[in-house]
Amino acid sequence: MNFEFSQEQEFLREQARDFLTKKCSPAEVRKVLDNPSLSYHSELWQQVAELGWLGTTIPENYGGLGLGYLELCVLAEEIGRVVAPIPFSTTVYLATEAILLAANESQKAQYLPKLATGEILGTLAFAESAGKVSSDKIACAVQNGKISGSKIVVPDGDIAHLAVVAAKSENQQLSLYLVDLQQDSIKIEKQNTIDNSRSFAKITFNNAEAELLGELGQGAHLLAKILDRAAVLYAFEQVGNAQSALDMANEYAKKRYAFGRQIGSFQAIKHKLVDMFAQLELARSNAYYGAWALSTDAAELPLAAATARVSASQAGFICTADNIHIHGGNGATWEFNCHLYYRRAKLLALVIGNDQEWKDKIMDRLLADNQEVMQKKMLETA
Amino acid sequence: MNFEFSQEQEFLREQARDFLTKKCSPAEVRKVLDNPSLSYHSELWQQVAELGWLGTTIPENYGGLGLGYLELCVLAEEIGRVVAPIPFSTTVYLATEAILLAANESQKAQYLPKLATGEILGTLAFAESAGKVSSDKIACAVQNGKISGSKIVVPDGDIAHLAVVAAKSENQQLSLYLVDLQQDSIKIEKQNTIDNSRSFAKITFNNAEAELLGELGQGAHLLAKILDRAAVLYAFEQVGNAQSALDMANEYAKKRYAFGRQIGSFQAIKHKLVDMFAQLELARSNAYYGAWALSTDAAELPLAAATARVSASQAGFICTADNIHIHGGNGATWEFNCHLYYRRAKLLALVIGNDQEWKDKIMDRLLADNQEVMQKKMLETA
Amino acid sequence: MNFNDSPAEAAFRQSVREWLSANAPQNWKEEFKKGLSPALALGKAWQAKRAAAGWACIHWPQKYGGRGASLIEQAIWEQEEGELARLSGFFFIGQQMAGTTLMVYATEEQKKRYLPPMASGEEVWCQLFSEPGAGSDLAGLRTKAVRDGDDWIINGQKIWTSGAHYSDYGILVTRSDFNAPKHLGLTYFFVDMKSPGIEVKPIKQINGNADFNEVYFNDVRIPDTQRLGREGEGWKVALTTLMNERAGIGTFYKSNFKQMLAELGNMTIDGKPALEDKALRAQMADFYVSMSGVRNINFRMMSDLSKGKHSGPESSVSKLIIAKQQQDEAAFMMDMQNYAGILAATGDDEDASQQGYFQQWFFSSPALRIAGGSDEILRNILAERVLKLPADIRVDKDLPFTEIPSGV
Amino acid sequence: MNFNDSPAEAAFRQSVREWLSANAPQNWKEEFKKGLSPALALGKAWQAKRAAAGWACIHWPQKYGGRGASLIEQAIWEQEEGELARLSGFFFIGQQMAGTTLMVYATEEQKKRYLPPMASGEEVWCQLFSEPGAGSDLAGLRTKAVRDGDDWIINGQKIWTSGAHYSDYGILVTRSDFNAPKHLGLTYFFVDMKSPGIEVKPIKQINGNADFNEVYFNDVRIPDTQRLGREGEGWKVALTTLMNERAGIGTFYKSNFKQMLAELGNMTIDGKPALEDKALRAQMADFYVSMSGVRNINFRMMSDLSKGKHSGPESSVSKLIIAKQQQDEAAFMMDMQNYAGILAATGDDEDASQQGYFQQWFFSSPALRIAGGSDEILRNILAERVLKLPADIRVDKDLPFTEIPSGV
Repeated sequence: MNFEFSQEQEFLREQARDFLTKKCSPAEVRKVLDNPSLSYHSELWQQVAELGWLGTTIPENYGGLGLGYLELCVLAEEIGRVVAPIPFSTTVYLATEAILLAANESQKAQYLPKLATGEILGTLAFAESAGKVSSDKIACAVQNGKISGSKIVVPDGDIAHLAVVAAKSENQQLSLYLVDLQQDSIKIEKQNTIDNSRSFAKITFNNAEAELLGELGQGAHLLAKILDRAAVLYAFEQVGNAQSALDMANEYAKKRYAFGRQIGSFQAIKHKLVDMFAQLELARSNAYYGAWALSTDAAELPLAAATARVSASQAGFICTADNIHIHGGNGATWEFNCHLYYRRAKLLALVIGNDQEWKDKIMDRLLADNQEVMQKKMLETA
Repeated sequence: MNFEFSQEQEFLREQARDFLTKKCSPAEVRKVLDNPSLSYHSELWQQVAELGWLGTTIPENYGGLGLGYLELCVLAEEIGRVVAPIPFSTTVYLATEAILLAANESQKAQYLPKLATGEILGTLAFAESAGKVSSDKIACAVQNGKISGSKIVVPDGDIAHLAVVAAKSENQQLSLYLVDLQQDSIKIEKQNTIDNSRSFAKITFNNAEAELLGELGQGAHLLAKILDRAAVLYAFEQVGNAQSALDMANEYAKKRYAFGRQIGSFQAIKHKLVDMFAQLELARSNAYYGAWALSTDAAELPLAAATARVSASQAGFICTADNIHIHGGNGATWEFNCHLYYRRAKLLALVIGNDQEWKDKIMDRLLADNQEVMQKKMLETA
Repeated sequence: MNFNDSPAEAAFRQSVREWLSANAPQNWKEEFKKGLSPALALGKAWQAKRAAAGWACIHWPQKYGGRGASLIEQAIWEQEEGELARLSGFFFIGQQMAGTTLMVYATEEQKKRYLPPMASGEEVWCQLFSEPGAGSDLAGLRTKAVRDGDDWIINGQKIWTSGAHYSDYGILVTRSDFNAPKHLGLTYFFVDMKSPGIEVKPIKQINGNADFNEVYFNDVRIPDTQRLGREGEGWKVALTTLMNERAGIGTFYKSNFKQMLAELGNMTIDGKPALEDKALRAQMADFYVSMSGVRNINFRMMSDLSKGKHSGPESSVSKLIIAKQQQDEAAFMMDMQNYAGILAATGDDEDASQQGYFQQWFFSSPALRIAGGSDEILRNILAERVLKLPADIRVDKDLPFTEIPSGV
Repeated sequence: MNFNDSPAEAAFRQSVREWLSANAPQNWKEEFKKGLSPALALGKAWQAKRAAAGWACIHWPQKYGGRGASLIEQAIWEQEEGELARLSGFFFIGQQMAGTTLMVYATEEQKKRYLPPMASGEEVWCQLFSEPGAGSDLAGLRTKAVRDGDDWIINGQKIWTSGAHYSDYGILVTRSDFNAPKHLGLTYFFVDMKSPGIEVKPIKQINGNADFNEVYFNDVRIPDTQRLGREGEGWKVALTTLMNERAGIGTFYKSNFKQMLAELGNMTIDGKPALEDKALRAQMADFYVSMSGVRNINFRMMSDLSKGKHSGPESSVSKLIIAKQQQDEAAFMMDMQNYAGILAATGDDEDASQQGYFQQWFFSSPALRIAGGSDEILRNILAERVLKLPADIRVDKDLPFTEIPSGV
């Protein structure tokens, strides 16, 4: 029984934390947040690429580090902790994972080395309107290798070179396509969001070249798999983000005095901090289980991923909202850093679908065909 | 604008409170709770009947007091406050109201005077199994004026003389029937419940005489109307019960010392008491609105009743559960009185259907045909 | 129990309606949105018109610019006025906080000088209370007042001052004695905001607005005649002001239920109307129950006013419940918008729903849980004043101010 | 990160399995339900068998009746033992609380005398700590110990003592000096429960059971040789005991999620399977997420044990979350049963679902939010030990005990 990261992984964490603490202070995050013309922090991004992190799970023969998912979870948590204003999650958890999962050999050879170095950035484009994404709501369609339609809220859509796009094939089934975003037949409009330290765009395809990714008609299936994997990785980012908010609140509660006492000596504040901590402990532990399932490609992954995601989103909202609250009036100012975590928490909680969708997945998966096996594993051991 | 009870009503409250405080101490409640052979407190019941309360809303020409619903709300709150172990709600809010609403003149003349004096007790029998009651789940049926089938969890079913029963008519539509429970063809079995200071029974009809109440096929409609009215009255009982639990917790928090201080001086306890109070204030105010709607037979009644009920059930659980909690280990003993309120709160929250049903009704009613008018009234003024 | 006006109330309501329908400005909303200057000009014009006709500060005595009306008449005015209240929003803090305090502590001469132009909007007032180190614990303030002949010299910093940049006067609490116990060393003034040494800086909030200011005092002179209450008794005066802040605060906070219902009415979930989704309905019913409870608490307050009673601290329940609910409602609605919930749409983004209405609330609501008494302060007030529970242990009460631990 | 045993752990698990499969009693559950005497007899027989084969208190040194096994081996035993643990439940408090305290404070001679029969279940121990006036504030206890030659004479009352009526010995904290400050006037003993002057009375709980007792002491004599720790240092000894109570308390608390799922699987709502109802699913998913989090916290604790580390106060999170959740789960399930949720069915009422399983939890769970540290005490512990936040202000710390306000 070993439910912790290994010494090597902890060493990687230390390195990552040292690096990010130094290079990605809140002031650096604000450089992107406060400047509408910036989509990401290019200097930080270049350094991250140089460290090889973009290729963490890409095999060495494609120019990656050839490490496992546990290492990527460690990095995700640290990136979440500093609210990094870079397209890491998009190109790594979404695009690279989609290609690792579904691409043919020539596609892998073509894209993975470039994704590993950051020479190209990838994204995943699926949502087209408010509400739940479902096959019947997707209007983007491919005819004769050309895609038309539009996608909204595409993460880093304005800076990515390559998009994995969910679209209807000629047979009306959902499939995934690889689309080079540097085509004249594509219109890209940056969208204003609740967290402009990250970048999102609306992308309109007007008969643009598109290349099938994975088998025809397997789009819904592949998308679910990609999102399950990403859910675990995002959960670590969310846990890192929530942890920073808790740490910040905790520190402030000790530093700030009212009525001649540290505000953290009042039970109203002490116990609120404990409730934040408790939610975060649940989220962290659920994320660990997700990491185990992801790293071993266990049958439990779909359930573990959905659980990790819902837990992380809940903890993220509680920790970041109450961090503002514990900072009192100051917390509600632009000057204090509390809002950086609050924005990011909500962004992360929506970027691959809301809690309601993932809760529904939890129940579907608990009650699925493999009900008995799964329930035995997940419930008996509890 | 007058959103309070009148001086006369407050005087009635004072009288009722004096009387019930004297005659219905927790020790009296326990006489019924602790004795499986007792279904109610007969001495208290007789006195309540003598005060005329059973006929509060029965017109004087049928032997009642001919008062309004507001007076009945006042009494309901006071009865809830002392967790009275008597069949008041059953015979008054359910049976009497059903007859006032739906009976023909000869039925009224036959039953109301006896209900007013307590010479006979009435009840309402509708649930047949766990879960939501709906027309298609009701198997009790009437053929040629004879009813067969069984009802569970009938309040005071073992002591009532007369039941209003929801059953299928020969045309397969739901109708209401009056059934004299003193027939040999009826089997009555007392059921053990979470609050044995009140009495419930399973009733099996085996071709028993049944008399139509109201129009044929109007059962579902009438039942909904009866339950809406009862919801307001029960809400006042629930508010009274919750208020007692809050008062008890508040008093204990001042009396009990730990760490050299009144436990009510710790914010963990202070603020918990405030949260109980806040929920109770919401519930009380929602109940007042329900009382206004009931007393004026306003179009808002269905929505106001559902709102009052859900609010009262929520406050009831929070106040009575946290009252136990604030009493610490003592609260979990049979000897302390906390559990009397906790039992009763859950009983009242289920006896005319769970929160989930009533929440659904809130939404149905908010979104109903008269949407615009209702929304304007209920939302614009908010 | 009824919602009808008494005959006198009905007559009063009728006269309000008649005056409003004859005099209320039309189509003011567009103009109002164009920025501070045009909005303030609109507001001043309307307030002047109200005052001229005796409809400003109607609960105030006539000699100070009011109408001598009752509390319930005040409430009836507010009901009838409706959205027009926004036009008078610039004057609210002055009238509610400064006005009521001057009424108790100013000289007759001062009242006659300052109250009528405050009522008519000719002079705008602000409130200089909170400091960076003194929020919930207001009495911990450190802005220093030193006596100098017939004047006082003020140095320090205030924060969260609404409208400081367009105010003519401000009410100000200072510390005049750093060696006295906390609550005994304070002195209260009103100050001309144009005095030399006052500097006003806007504070940007997380919702992007700058509704508040920091106000710096550098050797600002205030004549002793502008002291309200005695030297060292500023806390007592401040309590008069604060009581007026808290009274009725509950009624300012509204659920966004109506807006939620409207937006959800246009949404689908799994191909069916969103409002048929049972999970959504359960959540919405919860919101409705509590917002309806708050509305009905407000009716009970109105009922008290109708009997001439001031509302008690009970009304804080409404603020406690709704401020948090506004945050939860916003988060819930963004969840319902799902991916599109990320879009903020301060621009003209057609994919963002309702032009980012709930996103705006998501960022405004955290401040509402603090303003006018944080959740925790309100719980303490309700616990101590309504439930009569013991006060918190005070370690700072009897110490000389300089010896109170402050972490600095 | 993996869930596999190390080779040594796997070998140990194998040997546990082999022994259990050869020796575990069969069909004991029926007999166990028949009442205290047969259940206790079963428990003693099984515990004796375990001890004889070296499987009792396996983390204890061999010379005291244990096996000298590691913490993770202890945990492996518990996993393999499964439901059989109920048979050893009678001895748990003695072994966990009294045993570990004797291990630190008893003489070698006493350890050799008392620990082996405690391990083997031959002698049962109970814990005499809480008092009617001293629960969360245990150090406020008032049971009086007066020195009399080589003995102490004890007077007072204890409460919440599990198993007092079938125990042979008890650990006892008393106040030997009422003039010393609260924590400095306590003295700790173990006592023969058959001593003259001890009277045990069962306490009926709101769930109808009587799992606990009140224990009255009337001039009970205890030889000074049965003192553990020095006179006046009883608090220090008690902390040793309490640390053992709190370590791993989280693992005792389990969600009823599995039972809920099973029962809901047989229900319908509006004619469709209840588990398709979206409101129900949303609530169940919330329960699942937190119960799954608690399970995974426990895995992390196990992982610590596997490395030879004791679990820290972090594990209190599990208890804090689950105790309240059990109450909410019970209330929710009764709601789902709707009208039938009223039925308690301690009899054979076929209309009551699962023989009143959740009704029983509805009445048991409030006590679980108190036992072993109330929600509030756990929050204080987590705040102070894990988050390093300041302790509450203590008004009772340095006063002579008799001068501490007690409301009496």
